[in-house]
Amino acid sequence: MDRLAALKAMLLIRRFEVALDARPDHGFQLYSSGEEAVAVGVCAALEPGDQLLCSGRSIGPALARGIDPRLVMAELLGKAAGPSGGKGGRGHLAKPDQGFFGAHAVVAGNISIAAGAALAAQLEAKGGLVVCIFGDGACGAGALHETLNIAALWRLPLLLVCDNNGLSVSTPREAALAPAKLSDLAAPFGVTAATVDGMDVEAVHAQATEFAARARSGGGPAFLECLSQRFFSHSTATRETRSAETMRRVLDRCPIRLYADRLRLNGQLGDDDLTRIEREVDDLVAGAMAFADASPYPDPAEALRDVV
Amino acid sequence: MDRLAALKAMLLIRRFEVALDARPDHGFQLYSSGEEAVAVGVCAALEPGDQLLCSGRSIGPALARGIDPRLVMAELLGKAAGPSGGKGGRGHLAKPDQGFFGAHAVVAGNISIAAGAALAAQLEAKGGLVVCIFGDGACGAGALHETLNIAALWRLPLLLVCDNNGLSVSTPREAALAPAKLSDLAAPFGVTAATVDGMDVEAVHAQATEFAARARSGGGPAFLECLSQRFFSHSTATRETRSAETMRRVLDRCPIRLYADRLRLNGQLGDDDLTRIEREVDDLVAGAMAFADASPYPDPAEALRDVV
Amino acid sequence: MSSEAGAIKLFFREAIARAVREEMAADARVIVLGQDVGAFGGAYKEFHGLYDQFGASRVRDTPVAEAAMVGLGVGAAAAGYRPIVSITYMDFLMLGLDPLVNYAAKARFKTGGQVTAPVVVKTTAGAKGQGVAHSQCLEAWLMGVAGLVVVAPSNAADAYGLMKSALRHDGPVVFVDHKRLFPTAGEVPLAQTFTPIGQAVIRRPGEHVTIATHGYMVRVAGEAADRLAKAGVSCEIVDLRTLAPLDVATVAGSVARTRALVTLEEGQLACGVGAEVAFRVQEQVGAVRIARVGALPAPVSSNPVLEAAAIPDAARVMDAVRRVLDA
Amino acid sequence: MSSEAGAIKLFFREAIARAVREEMAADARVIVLGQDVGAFGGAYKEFHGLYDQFGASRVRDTPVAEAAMVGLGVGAAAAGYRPIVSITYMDFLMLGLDPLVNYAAKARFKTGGQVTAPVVVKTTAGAKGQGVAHSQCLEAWLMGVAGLVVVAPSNAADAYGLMKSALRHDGPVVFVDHKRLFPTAGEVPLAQTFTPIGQAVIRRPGEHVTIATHGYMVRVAGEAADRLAKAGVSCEIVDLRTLAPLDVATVAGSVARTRALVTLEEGQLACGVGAEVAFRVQEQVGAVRIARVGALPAPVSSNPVLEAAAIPDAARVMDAVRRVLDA
Ligand SMILES: Cc1ncc(C[n+]2csc(CCOP(=O)(O)OP(=O)(O)O)c2C)c(N)n1
Ligand SMILES: Cc1ncc(C[n+]2csc(CCOP(=O)(O)OP(=O)(O)O)c2C)c(N)n1
Ligand SMILES: [Mg+2]
Ligand SMILES: [Mg+2]
Repeated sequence: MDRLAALKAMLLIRRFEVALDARPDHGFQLYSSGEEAVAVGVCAALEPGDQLLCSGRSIGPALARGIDPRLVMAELLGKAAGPSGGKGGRGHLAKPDQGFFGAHAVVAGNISIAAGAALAAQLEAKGGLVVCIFGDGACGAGALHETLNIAALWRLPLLLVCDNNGLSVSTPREAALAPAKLSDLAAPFGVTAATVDGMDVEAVHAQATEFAARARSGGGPAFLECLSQRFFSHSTATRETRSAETMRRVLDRCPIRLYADRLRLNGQLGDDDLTRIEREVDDLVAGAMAFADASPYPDPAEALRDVV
Repeated sequence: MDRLAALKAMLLIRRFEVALDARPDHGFQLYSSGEEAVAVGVCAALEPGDQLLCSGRSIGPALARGIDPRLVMAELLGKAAGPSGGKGGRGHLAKPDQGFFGAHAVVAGNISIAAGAALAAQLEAKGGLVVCIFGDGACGAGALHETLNIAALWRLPLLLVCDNNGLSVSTPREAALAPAKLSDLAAPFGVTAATVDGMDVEAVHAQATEFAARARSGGGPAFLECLSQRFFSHSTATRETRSAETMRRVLDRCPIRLYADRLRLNGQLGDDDLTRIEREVDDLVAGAMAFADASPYPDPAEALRDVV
Repeated sequence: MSSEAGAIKLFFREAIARAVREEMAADARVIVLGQDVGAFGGAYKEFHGLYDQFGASRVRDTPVAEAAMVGLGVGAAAAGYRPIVSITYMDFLMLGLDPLVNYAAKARFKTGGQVTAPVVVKTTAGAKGQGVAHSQCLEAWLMGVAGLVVVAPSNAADAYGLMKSALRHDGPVVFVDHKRLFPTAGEVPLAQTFTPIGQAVIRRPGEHVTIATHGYMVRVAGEAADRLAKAGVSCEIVDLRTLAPLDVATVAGSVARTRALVTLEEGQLACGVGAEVAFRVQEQVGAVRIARVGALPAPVSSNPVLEAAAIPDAARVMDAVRRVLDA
Repeated sequence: MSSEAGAIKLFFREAIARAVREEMAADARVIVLGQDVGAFGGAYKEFHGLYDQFGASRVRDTPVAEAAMVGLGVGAAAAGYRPIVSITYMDFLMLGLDPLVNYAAKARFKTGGQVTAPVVVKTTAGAKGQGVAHSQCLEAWLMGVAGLVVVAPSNAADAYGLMKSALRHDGPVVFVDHKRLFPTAGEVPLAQTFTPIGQAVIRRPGEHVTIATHGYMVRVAGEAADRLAKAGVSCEIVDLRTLAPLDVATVAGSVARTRALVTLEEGQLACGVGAEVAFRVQEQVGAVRIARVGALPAPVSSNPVLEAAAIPDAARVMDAVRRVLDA
């Protein structure tokens, strides 16, 4: 993994969301801030031919997968220049020709679909891998069980990534899920699994890389749980339920700052580097916004196109 | 457990099915023969206030729960004297006022419903237990995962019994289910579990009794896998897929004969006892058939009764 | 805002909470299951206060597991309880259709009356910027399921009165509300009242055409009627309130006078509510001029332009009214 | 039995197997997923021989996990394959509606055409002694889902031709057959043929009344027509074949001549196929005499007496025909 690229990718997600949040016309949004290391660490383990699926919390995964921020911003703001012409919008971002199979806003709804894409990859036998990122909330759904079982039986090249931010809307993971670790869910099926610090992009990347290599070479599916933190409320339309004190503690452990500090300590990041990265990111975000602003809304006639 | 009663209960199931099978008007049926020890061992651990749910393979569970064979036969033959007036029929036997909440022919469809009944029992706080018997096939369904999780979180008085006869129609359990043992499925949720010899009625009973006591006293759900064998093809309308040689091996290990032999060896069953039991069972079966025969089919107007 | 005598102004969400609160107080068997229904009070605060009043044992947060949520509700109902299961959006009800349709709707029939399953599945239909998988109206599916009662209030009073009736009904009920209704407010009687299941109501009397509709679309119909009134066209609006069983008599009675019918629903037209209403009304009153209004035959995007294009608004209702009156 | 020139007599199940076999041979992306579809050959042997010919990699037995089965099929389709997912009975399709309706039916729209999901979900509807949760006809639900194609053959030739067309369609298709059709046989062309999606066919010409129906009920309509013919009543039978998109033109063309319509379906009437056909036909041809025939508004028991009472038979169709002709 290119360390500075990873740092930059995380910063891009963060600043992209800040810029989006400032827009009164964003409708409502689900942000990945705080969880950047999961998306970036996982995506750094992917190759161009791989496919990534994710949940409705999709800004981090889309950007980390390398989708042009201009396209992502246009789609999120409902503009015709989005890759889906603004029709998918939040929760349904997609750019499959660049390995981003897409987001799907039904919790756990994409887990079996990802397995289907993995089946296609297996049949195609080009070493392609499919990754599905979902939340802790999705782990209560039967889709996970059904998919783990079939993926194990068929040794599908599937990496299931649980971005466990400890909350499903207002419900703490402990109140919703009985297992001690969510990665324990894989064990009965003989699916290899691990739990890593999802605030540590290198830890995520290292484990994802190992699992990806294994799956690519026929070793079958894997389950990676990443312990992360959500920096904002569930969505911009949802009230925050955590106390101010909790929020202070949460925000105090920022995956971007943690990584920058570590790189600086190791002499891998100079002040110049950081300034450059910040400027590049700000340029990207400004460019994305300008691009989205320049694009019109779709023609109302699009409401009837691409249906059947 | 009253040993002779258990032996008799198993024999009743077997001979009931033989008699039913001889009827050209039975439509088609799913038999419990070979799996008598599971139903009888489990039901012997139940108390009157408990509730039993089962799958479409329901003759064994219904009779083992003590439902009058006359009622069961009438219902299976579609007669008005059945407890459901012949409207439920095969796959949907029910007599909840006697602790038989009922069969449900949707595979895995009753697992969460059983948990709901267990929730009711918990709220009622009278120490009632709910047991759900399902097949190995049901273990591939997400319903099991969702229910195990919630039952564990809420410590529901629920005993999940997997009657693992090694087949789902034609599909061997190994081809359909990745876990080494199906009872492993409970582990991630912290749900206590065991796998026992489902051909040994005492082994089933002992483990079921332990789990039942635990659940009754607030210890939460348990998962009991019973390794059994199906003596007939999936249903009377389904072709057998096992080879003649396999069938010989399967039929060679009869839970009734095994138990009778053991009891005889231990001096707990005399020849007289067996003769008496056989006679009683034959009387029950003959009485059941006569009762069913004496009952009319339901009035066609029943097609519109008890709908809403 | 002042209220009518004997009435109080409540938000739609408050009306639901009040109904549930009263029924929970009256009957210990009423419990609530759903995602974030506890301390959080529900996605639209429609369960606000219940957790504090009745505690975690009767107001239960569940995991995201719609199939088991409905299954648990149905099972507890069949065992004698009266659960409300909250399925946040109707799109997710698909995940719970097996226990609802294959078990609950058939339990009474298949057991010859031994078992009933008085569960209330409360769910939210309709579009409000949430996109293709969070905007659907699937009421019509449920109308085709024998054994289910389906209610769909259009205002706070009926949200209150239908929820109370639903919680006393001895079989499964699906209570369908709508995202755009939660911020609306309306007069609700101070005294406990029950909106009868199976009774439509004439929401606005009129002469020239009957608009039969339900849920949020009653408001859209009202807007269309207001605007048409200025052009001298008088619309009678029938609020169906219950979709199953359908109160055909009330609609037919209205159409017998107006001899013209516009059906209006937010969902898809094909095999929709309007198709059924149209057929059954004509069975009663003979051929009349009819038009259906519903969503375009396409998914509903979260995109503001495309969402607005897809779902019915007052202008489309007015067009339909003019079409039937010109016919 | 001798066959027409250029045709061969096949059982319904053989017709399906042949279509799948030809398409699998023509396109390596066609695969089969389902319970017991492998060596066992499917519940009705409708996949017989495919496992031997194409092997375990392309003909895959699955666990009993309808939700994931549909999800896998949909996902593989979105990734470029053309899976058939066999859902033994339509009742169990409920478990797989989320991936089918919330994803596959909307994939093309929501991605602006980037993704299509050419999956064929093959499932069996209808009553044949299997009881309340194994007898349902839910075609009408699917007709209300934009993005889905729904086909329902009534005979071997269309089972063959529609399956072939379904496997070439660039979006999700639900292929609905019927338990009682599997043991029937019919002429199927020797040459490869494709029954076009979206085209109904006049199965029997007649003068006095149009019976619009599909699937197994085409045979019931035929029986009624035979018996009515003896009484001098001439029925025209339109076999819808495709339910979505509905070929309204063919039905309307027939009704324009007969001026009388009986819709016939085995499923529930409320928001059913007949409601939609009736509305759309009258949009085209104006008011005509209409009756609907469908199941009683109740679950369908496995009980032979009650099942027969619940579902339409020739006698009920004849009654309906007489009713519209007397009207
Ligand atoms: C099947 C389904 N049920 C409910 C919802 C509503 N919902 C949207 S996001 C969400 C929380 C999911 O939590 P988690 O999976 O942990 O993801 P996070 O929001 O934390 O990223 C819920 C319940 C949904 N979209 N889909
Ligand atoms: C949801 C669902 N899918 C498929 C079926 C068809 N089916 C009926 S019984 C059965 C086999 C189930 O196997 P198992 O659970 O092991 O029970 P067994 O028949 O061995 O007792 C299947 C697939 C069904 N009834 N329900
Ligand atoms: Mg979360
Ligand atoms: Mg089995």
